Order: sequence, then C-alpha cells, then structure tokens
Amino acid sequence: MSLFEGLGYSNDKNVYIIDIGSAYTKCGLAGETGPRCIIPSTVTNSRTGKVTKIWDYRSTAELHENLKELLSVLIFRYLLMSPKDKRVVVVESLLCPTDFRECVARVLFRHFEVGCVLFAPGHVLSLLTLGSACGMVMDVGYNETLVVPVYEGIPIMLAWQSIPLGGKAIHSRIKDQLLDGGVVKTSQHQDIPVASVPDSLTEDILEDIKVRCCFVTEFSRGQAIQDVVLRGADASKMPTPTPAIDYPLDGSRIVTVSGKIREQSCEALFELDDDERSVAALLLDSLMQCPIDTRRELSENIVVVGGTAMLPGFFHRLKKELDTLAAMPRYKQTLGVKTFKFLKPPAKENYTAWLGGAMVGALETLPSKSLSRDAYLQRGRLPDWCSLDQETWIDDRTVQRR
Amino acid sequence: MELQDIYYSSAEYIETASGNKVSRQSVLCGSQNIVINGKSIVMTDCVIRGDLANVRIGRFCVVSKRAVIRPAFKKFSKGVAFFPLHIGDHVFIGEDSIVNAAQVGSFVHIGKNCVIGRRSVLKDCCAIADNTVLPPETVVPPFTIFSGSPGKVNGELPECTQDLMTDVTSSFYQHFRPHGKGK
Amino acid sequence: MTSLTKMATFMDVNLVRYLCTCGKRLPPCRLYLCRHCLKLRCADCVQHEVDSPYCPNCLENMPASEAKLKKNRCSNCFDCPICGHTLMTRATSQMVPSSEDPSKSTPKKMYYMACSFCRWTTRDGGLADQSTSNGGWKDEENPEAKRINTLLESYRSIAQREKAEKERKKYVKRRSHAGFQDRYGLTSVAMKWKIQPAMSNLSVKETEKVPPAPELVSPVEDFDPLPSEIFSDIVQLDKVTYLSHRLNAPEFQPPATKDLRPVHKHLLVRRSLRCRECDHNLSKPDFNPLSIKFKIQLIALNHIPEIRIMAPATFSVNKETVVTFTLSNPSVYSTVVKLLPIEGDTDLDYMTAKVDLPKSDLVLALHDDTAVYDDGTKAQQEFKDDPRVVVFRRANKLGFAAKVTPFCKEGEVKVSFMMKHEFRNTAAAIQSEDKEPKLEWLEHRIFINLGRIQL
Amino acid sequence: MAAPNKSSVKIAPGAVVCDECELIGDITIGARTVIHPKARIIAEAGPVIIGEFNIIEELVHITNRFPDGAEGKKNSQVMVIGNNNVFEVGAQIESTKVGDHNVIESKAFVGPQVELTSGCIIGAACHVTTGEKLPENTVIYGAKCHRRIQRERPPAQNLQIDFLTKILPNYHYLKKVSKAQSPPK
Repeated sequence: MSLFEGLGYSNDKNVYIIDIGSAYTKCGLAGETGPRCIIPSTVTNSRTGKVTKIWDYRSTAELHENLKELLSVLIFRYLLMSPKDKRVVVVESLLCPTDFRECVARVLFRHFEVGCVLFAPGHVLSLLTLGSACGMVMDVGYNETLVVPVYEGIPIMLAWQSIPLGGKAIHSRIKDQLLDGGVVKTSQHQDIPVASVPDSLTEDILEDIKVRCCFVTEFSRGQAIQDVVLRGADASKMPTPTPAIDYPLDGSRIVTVSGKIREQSCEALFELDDDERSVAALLLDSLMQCPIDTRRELSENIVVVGGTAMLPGFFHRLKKELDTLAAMPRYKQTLGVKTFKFLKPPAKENYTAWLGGAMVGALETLPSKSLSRDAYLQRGRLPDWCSLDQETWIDDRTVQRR
Repeated sequence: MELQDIYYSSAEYIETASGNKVSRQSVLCGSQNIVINGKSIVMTDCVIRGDLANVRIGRFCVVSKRAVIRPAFKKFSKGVAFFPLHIGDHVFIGEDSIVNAAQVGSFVHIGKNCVIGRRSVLKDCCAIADNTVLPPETVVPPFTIFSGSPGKVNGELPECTQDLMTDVTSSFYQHFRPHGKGK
Repeated sequence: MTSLTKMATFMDVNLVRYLCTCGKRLPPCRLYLCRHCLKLRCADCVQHEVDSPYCPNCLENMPASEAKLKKNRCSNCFDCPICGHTLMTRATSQMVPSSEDPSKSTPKKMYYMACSFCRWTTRDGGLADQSTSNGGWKDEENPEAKRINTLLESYRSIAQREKAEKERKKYVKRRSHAGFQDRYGLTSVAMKWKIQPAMSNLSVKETEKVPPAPELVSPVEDFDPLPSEIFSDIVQLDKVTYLSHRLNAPEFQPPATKDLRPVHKHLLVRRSLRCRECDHNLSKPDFNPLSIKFKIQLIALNHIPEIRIMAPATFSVNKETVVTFTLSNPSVYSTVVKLLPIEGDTDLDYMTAKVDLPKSDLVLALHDDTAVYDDGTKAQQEFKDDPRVVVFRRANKLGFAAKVTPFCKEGEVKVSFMMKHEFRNTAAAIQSEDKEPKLEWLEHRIFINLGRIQL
Repeated sequence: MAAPNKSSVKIAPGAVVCDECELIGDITIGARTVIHPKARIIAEAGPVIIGEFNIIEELVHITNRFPDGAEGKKNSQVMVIGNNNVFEVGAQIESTKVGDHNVIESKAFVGPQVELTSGCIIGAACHVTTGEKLPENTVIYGAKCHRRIQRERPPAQNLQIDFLTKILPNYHYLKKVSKAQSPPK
C-alpha cells in the first residue's frame, strides 16, 4: 500500500510543482516525496514529429507555443488534474531569463487559468529539503554549473558564480573523442571511422554513452591523465586504460567506446581552464566572495544538486579537488577555511530543488506568498524574481548591497 | 480534398453479391471460415488465414496490398488454440501490415507496415501510426493513437473520428473502380 | 493530430481551413461550434478539463478521487520497466513442501510477470514468484520518506502558526519586518530553530514557541571512492540501465537493471472542453472509456457545411482555371449557403489567386442517414440547379464550379473567401420551446490551398 | 541462379510443407518442421538445411544469398538452421548459421553476417546486420534495436506444431515427403 499512502492529512490543495530544467523537466504534486515524472524538456511537433528543446527558442512566440504543449503534456498525461484555479510552484534558476519566466507566467495564468503561481529559486528550495538555512548550493546542471551561497536564509547575491560546464560539456567531449579516431563496426567486416557517420552521434546517443559508460575518475588518475593530455607529460605516465565497451548504435552498427572516452570525458568538469576555473574552483571562488565570517559555516554545508552530479565518482572527486585546490597558493592565504563538508538532501540530486518546491507547496501559507491570477492580470507582468512584494523589495536590496 | 478514383483491373477483382471486391491475387486460406460482410476491399497479395480460425470482417473495410490477417494462437496447459479474429466496420488496414489481433473494433485506422501483435485488442475509433509494432496483447483504447516500437500512446484522435473513418472508407469504396473492359 | 494527417493521405483535410475565432486556421474536424456563442473554437482557445481517468490496459474507469489517491496509476496492471510494454502474468508450478508431510513436496501454482516484447521478467528483478495471480507485488518505499515527512511536518506547524499570526495582525497596518527571507516562508523557520536555544532562557509566550527542529543530517566529509573494478572489469551493457529506465522511477533511479521493478500502469484521461466565453461544454465524453459516444460533442464538422476540393487542378499565372468544390450539409435541415468574396484584402500569405464564386445562393439538401442508398437522381430534379454553377448534386452534397486565376508567379495557389450559411440553433429551440429552431446566419472565413502553380 | 529443381528438395517424414510455398534450390527440411503457405526459401549460393521442429510462417523469406564477391559461384556456402526455431510472418533471414530455439519475429531482418546461436529473439521489425555472433539468449527489441540477455530461452512450440500438423492438411495441399533413402545430411 505504500504507493498510495502519501501524506495523511495534506491540505488537499493539489498544488503543481514544476521545474523546467535545461535538459529535464521535473513535475509532481506538493507534499509528495518525489516527482511524478521526469521527462525531457522537449516538445514533439505532432505533424512533423520534430523534437524541439524548450530552451532553444528563437522568439517568445515560439516559446509560448512550446510551453503550452509541454505543460499540457504534464497536466493531461501525468498530473491528470484540471488546471483551472490550481496553485502552482515553479522552481526556477537564478539565471532564468526574464522572457522565459514571463512566458511561463503567461501560459499558466492566461492559457491554463491557474489560480496562483509561486516562482521560487532552486537554490533556496534545495536548502529547504535539509531544514538548513546556510549552505553553498552548487547546481551541476546541463548547460552550466551554478554556485549560490545562502547564509541565514539569505542568498549572498554578490557571491554567486557560474561556469558553462555541465552535462552538455561532457557530451561534446564524448563526441569530439569519438569523431577523433573512434571506429564503427558494420556488417562489412572492416571498421569505418566514426567521423564518416557523424550524424549517428545524436544527443540521445551521447547522453546514453555518458550515463551508461562514463564515470568521474579518481583524483590521482585524473591528475595523471590531465598531466599527459594537457600538460604534455610523457604518455607512459598515463594510467592503464579501463576496458573499452562495444556499444551498439542500432541493429547495423557498433561503436567502440574506448576506456579513454569512458574515463576522460568527465574530466571536462575538473580541468582548470585558462582562467584557472573548474567546477570545483567555482565553489571556492564563490566562497571567496562571501564575508569571511560566513565562510566556515558555508564550507561545512555544501549541497550539490543537479543531474550531472549523479555521475559515479563525482562527489569523491569533488571533495578531493576542493581539498587540493584549497591548499594551492591562490586560495590558501585568503580563503580561511580548510575543511569541506557536504549535506546530503533526502532526494536524488536531479530533483532536490523540486522536492523543496513540493515542501513549500504543501504549506498553508502558499497563497500568501504567491502571485494570484487577479494580481497578474492587473499588472500584466511579473515582479522581478527576488521581489514578490514590490514594496519591500526596494528596502531589501539596499540592505543586501549595504 | 475529395478522394480521387482508384482504378483496378476488372479482371483481377471478383465482386461478390454483397459488394465485396476481392483480388484474385490475394490468398484466402480456408475461405469457408472467412466472412466479409459487404462493400469491403481485399487487395493484391493479401493473406487471410481462415484456415487457422474464423475471420470475420465487417462492412466498408479496406485491406491494402500485401497485408496479412491472421488469427492469433494462445498456449494453454494442454494444447494451443487459435482465436477467431473479428474486425469491425469502416476499418482501414494499410499496406504490408500484419494483423495478429484478437479483435479490431470499428472505425480503426491501421497504418502501413505495422505489426499488430498476437491477441492485441484494438477498440473502436483508434489509430495505429505507420511502422508501429504492437507487442502481443496490447490494448488500444478508443480515441488513442499508438506509434513506435513497442507501440505506445502518442496522441489523441478527434471526437469526430467515427465520421472521418466512415467518410474515408465509404468514399474509398465508391472511388475504387474497375477500368478496362468494364464489368 | 499525427494520424489525422496520416488518415488524410487520402483526404488531405488540411487543404481547406476555417478561421477560428481566436485567429487560428484549422480544418473543420478540428474546430468546435459553440452553440451558445455561435462562434468557432479550437482546442487551443477552449478550457480543457480532466474528465474521467481510466487504465488503458484493463480499460477500467477510476473516479478522479481514487486516481488521485493511487497517484494516477492502475493497481492491477504493470508496465515493463525496460521497454514500457504491459507485463503479462504467467503461471508456473513450483515444488513446495507439502502441508501434510513436510518431507514431501507437492506442486503449487505460482505466478510471475513477463514482458512479451523485451522478455524481461519479475525474476530478472530478483522478485520471488507470487502465489496469487493478481499481484501481491510489493511496491518500493522511498527510503527518505520518513525524513522528508518529519521535516515537512515541522514546516507545516510553523506555517500554520505564521498564518494565524497574520490573521491576527490583519487589521494592523504593518510593514513587512521579516524582509527577504520571509518571502519564501521557510528559510526564516530554520533560522528560528537556530536562535531558539539562545532564547530559551527568556520568557517566550507559549504561542511564540517554535516547534522543535527536526534532527539535522550530519554533514558528510568523505565519499566512497569508485569501486576498483570499474577500472578493470569489462562492462556488460545490458546490466546497466538507460537513463529513461531510471527516470521512470524518479525516487529510486536504479543504475543496475537487476534493481528494476514493475511499474504500475499510468492512467489516461479523456478530456472535456469548455468554452472560455460562455462556460458551456463543447465536448464531453461518455463516462465509459470504451464508449465512442459523447454526452456533448460540438465538432464544427457536424454543424456547419463543409467545403472540399473535388479534384486537383493545374494552374498557371493569370490563367483562369475552373475548379470544382464540393459542399456538404451535416444538418438535418436543408441549408442555404452564400459564398462572398473578400474585398480589399490582398495578403499574399493566404491569397495568391482571384476566385470567382457563384453569385447565386446554393441550397443544400438535408443530411439523411439513409441517403447513402439513394442514387441521387431524385435530388437533381428537386432543386432545378443552374448547371453552370452546380456541377452535380448527390444527397446532402453538391459540387459547384468556381474560376480561379492565380496572380502569383510561383508557389502555392491560395484563395480565401467568406461562407455565409443558415444555422438552426437547436440549443436555443429547447430553451424557448419553439417548435421550429431559430434560424441564424453564420459567417466563416475559409482558406483554401489548391496546390502549386505549374511553372 | 540455381534453376528450380524439384528433386533437390528433401522433406523428412513428419514435416508439413504447404504446397503454396516456394522452395528453390537444394533444400533439406527436417522432421516435424511446419512451413506455411507463401513462405519462400531460396538456396541460391548453396544448400539450405533446416532442422526439426521449426515453424516457418507465411511471407517468411529464407535466402542463402551469394556472399559479396562470390556471385554466381554455386555451393559457395551452406546455410544451416537448427531445431525449434520460429520464423514469424514476414521475417527475412539471410544468416547462414542459425542455432536452436531462436525466434525471429514478424518483419525482422537478419543479415548474412550475423550468426544466431541459441535462444535468441530478434524482435519485430528489427533489422540486424552487424557482423557478429550474437551470444546465447540475446533479445534484440524495439525501434533502436536495444539488446538484453534473457534469463531463459524461449519455450519450444511443440504444441503449436502438433496443432498445425493436424489442421493445415485439411486446408492445403502439401508437398510430398521425400523417400526414406535420402536422409538429410
């Protein structure tokens, strides 16, 4: 019966919780312990069958149509509850562009006629799942990695950092390596180079290779690989490669996913770029921007969310990277903290923020925090992300920026 | 657009008293077990396996070229049995499709090159997109479109599906005309 | 819509479109006619409502409240976690110790589930066979459920308190003192938990008391390294799940195929549609998911005359071509139709040709289900048609000729005009208890794509 | 191309081969194998040897095709199909090595370079042409030809064969069983 248990006396408001991520959309109902569905953030054209990513929009008109379609799938295929006058929590990223959230609001209020919407930032929601008010929230997503420090419930806005490293960077690393010397076995007994059939490397295939074949290697091996690949060390220093995998693309072609691809693709996240930045360095850079008296508490409350962080070995590596980087001269003098501790939310990384949304959505205070349809229709637009209450917004900002 | 005339060689087709038009190039095994209710068309190179079990096809059905209609078997603790196959009225079966179903309702559209798995049940007013593979015992509810392999719900049909299918299949019959020497 | 176009490989329904009130152009099988507003509506400009959830496999209807309780899933039907096809129950016999004599064993019928598509079985998931055929399959429980619910409980009581406080202060004008953190409601709560110990000595009013903080998780300092086998062992791809498999079970997301479990079948719904303007239903399906009847169904195709192109024609620039259109009447009353040109609108987007329409009224015979058996000669005599205008007449359908002259050099030949027709509002008749339904004139703008210009 | 040569078809006693199927070239059909009408077996590049207890449904094409570069060379390869295999409606097989207990579902295509061991299932409409020997109990299924290994091999279809053996002669003319002195190789 556990499936049907749910929460005994949930206030039965059937609040939709929606998190439209760059790669996947998480959707479910308030008060539940996990989303009802996690589906790709794409829509399929019913006439042509063409798949379009929600975030790849050229105009808001196109986005508007696609959002209608995506939300209609969520509502009528998964949630199965009429949208009219429903309450909605939309989980959004700090980096969400205004036109996107405006469009979401317009579709929800005007097309689906929902009752009220709360736009809530993912990093705060992620912390909520821990009952904690302090933490460095690191979101390793598809397009980028974003770090937002939150202290005493207040996001330290001057210190957020982001870097365009995430699932997508790993995909393109896999693709580059396959195109560079990868081979495909076909029915003819000789192998052909992957580069001769580049179209076969679709985003889906790359993602699947990442998920099923790749991992984030150990720190020491990673360093050895980076020494050879990036810093020109002798090739004999390379660790013994992991076994290759014969990966069937379809019924007629098998591509060899070499040990090198399996192990080195995720290095994309940890290699220091020209500005000495990596996913791990990003966290330290953000910490450096925080007031010195907050750093200790923040560094001992690191929360990592986002699907890319689910790769095997990610956490172990991140911890090692942080320890090593913190000992480097760049940070050693000024950082002021040496230990890094992580908090594990009661959710898989890819829906942690969603779960926070599901908690907020289950509370009686939700309507008072949300934007009602009437208010929206009156104003015709949304207030800025951090000011759901226009009057207080001005004061708060002055306090923030001190 | 209105359907255009489709001509067939009058030598190839036999028209029965009830208005069925059946190609001589089709294979009707166990024809004594096959009932076609009238005004239905069975085209070239179709195979209907009445030898395995009874096959009943309703009115205004179109069985396109090279389609196979075949009752499905089921294994029991002792022996196997082939299930009779019933197809309703106004059903369109596309070219090269294999229909192994237990039941096909009325106003059903099956696309080209589909495989309808053993003992599947297609209810009234549903559609199977081209190249779909329905695994054995799939149930297709009314007003759904199934596609892919394995076939899954992929869309909804309009409320007027019944009218559309009636229109398509009866116009198809009307426009399916002999040429050459005439009748 | 996919299959509509598929079905329409024979009858390309998208060639003739009517203008919906919302500005979209759609074929009449995709439009609705609201009987109260007497306006065309489409799926995009009406309110969709969830009508009746049902299981697409056992086709059993489920009341909405029950569906909600069961998380929109059927309790009896399961999907394969690998390929998503419905699982089938299979019987086997197992030898079990006899109840009378434990030293002997007797055969017992046991059941497991198997997929007939990818051949996954519950045994692959390490699940023991069941003694009953209809399930008994245990559902997994989210290991974090307790932690989440405890935390949620604390949040709830705080929120309740906060709400009560607000109610109290409702009439007192106040500036928001909580500031930033109050906005999301809860971060302040966690802060209060932190502050509480410090304040515990002070006398705090009973109502001000913050509920006890849930046990905080202890931070993790070290993570397990990768298993060393990952560097040496050959991976068997079929033992690793696809991402889609994992996302099918969001709360578990097992990376290994051996941990996959049967998935309760997701319900489908039939929707009813409601006019946003007058709140009347435009479509309401029958309660029974097997029924193809509707309680209410106002598809435009069944209420307004339908225009179709009779046959493809060839066109060249500035050359007049006679095109035959058919017009059919879905109404049980004979209907007068007037076709009116559109003056002064020359948007090349939808008008690339001039069309000469019949000037006279076209009278359509009523729709009669038994008319299928008529040969049509009778109708022809009844209506004394001008043979230059009405090319043929059969039952409720007629064909009329129109002259089309393209004025574009290339591309598609598109024409647009107005169709004005009689409409007997049967809905209004019921209300006013008139014998004869009220006669109205409706006007629709038609867009027709006649095909490409011959070069 | 090998001219149709009736005498080169050897049908073991107990096999049921409908007359309406097409058998061209040197073909041996084992006992209790059932061949439905409209099936087509072509021994082009060399003999086709089919074992016992197989079911070959209508519109199945089993072809021993000339390998690349060996066009016209007779007897360049032998195609051997084991026992207890099922070839469903419209399947096409060009693999020269098919073991036992395999199921080739409707509209599947198995290319000449593929070797089927035992207990394999090639799912409906799957086209498999990779040059490999499929491990035992491999299942290939779905639009993208995904693979997995099943726990148990598919069950034998003896009951269906019994039924078909009983019923098919009532409706179809059968091809004659060869004399006992020409046992299958």
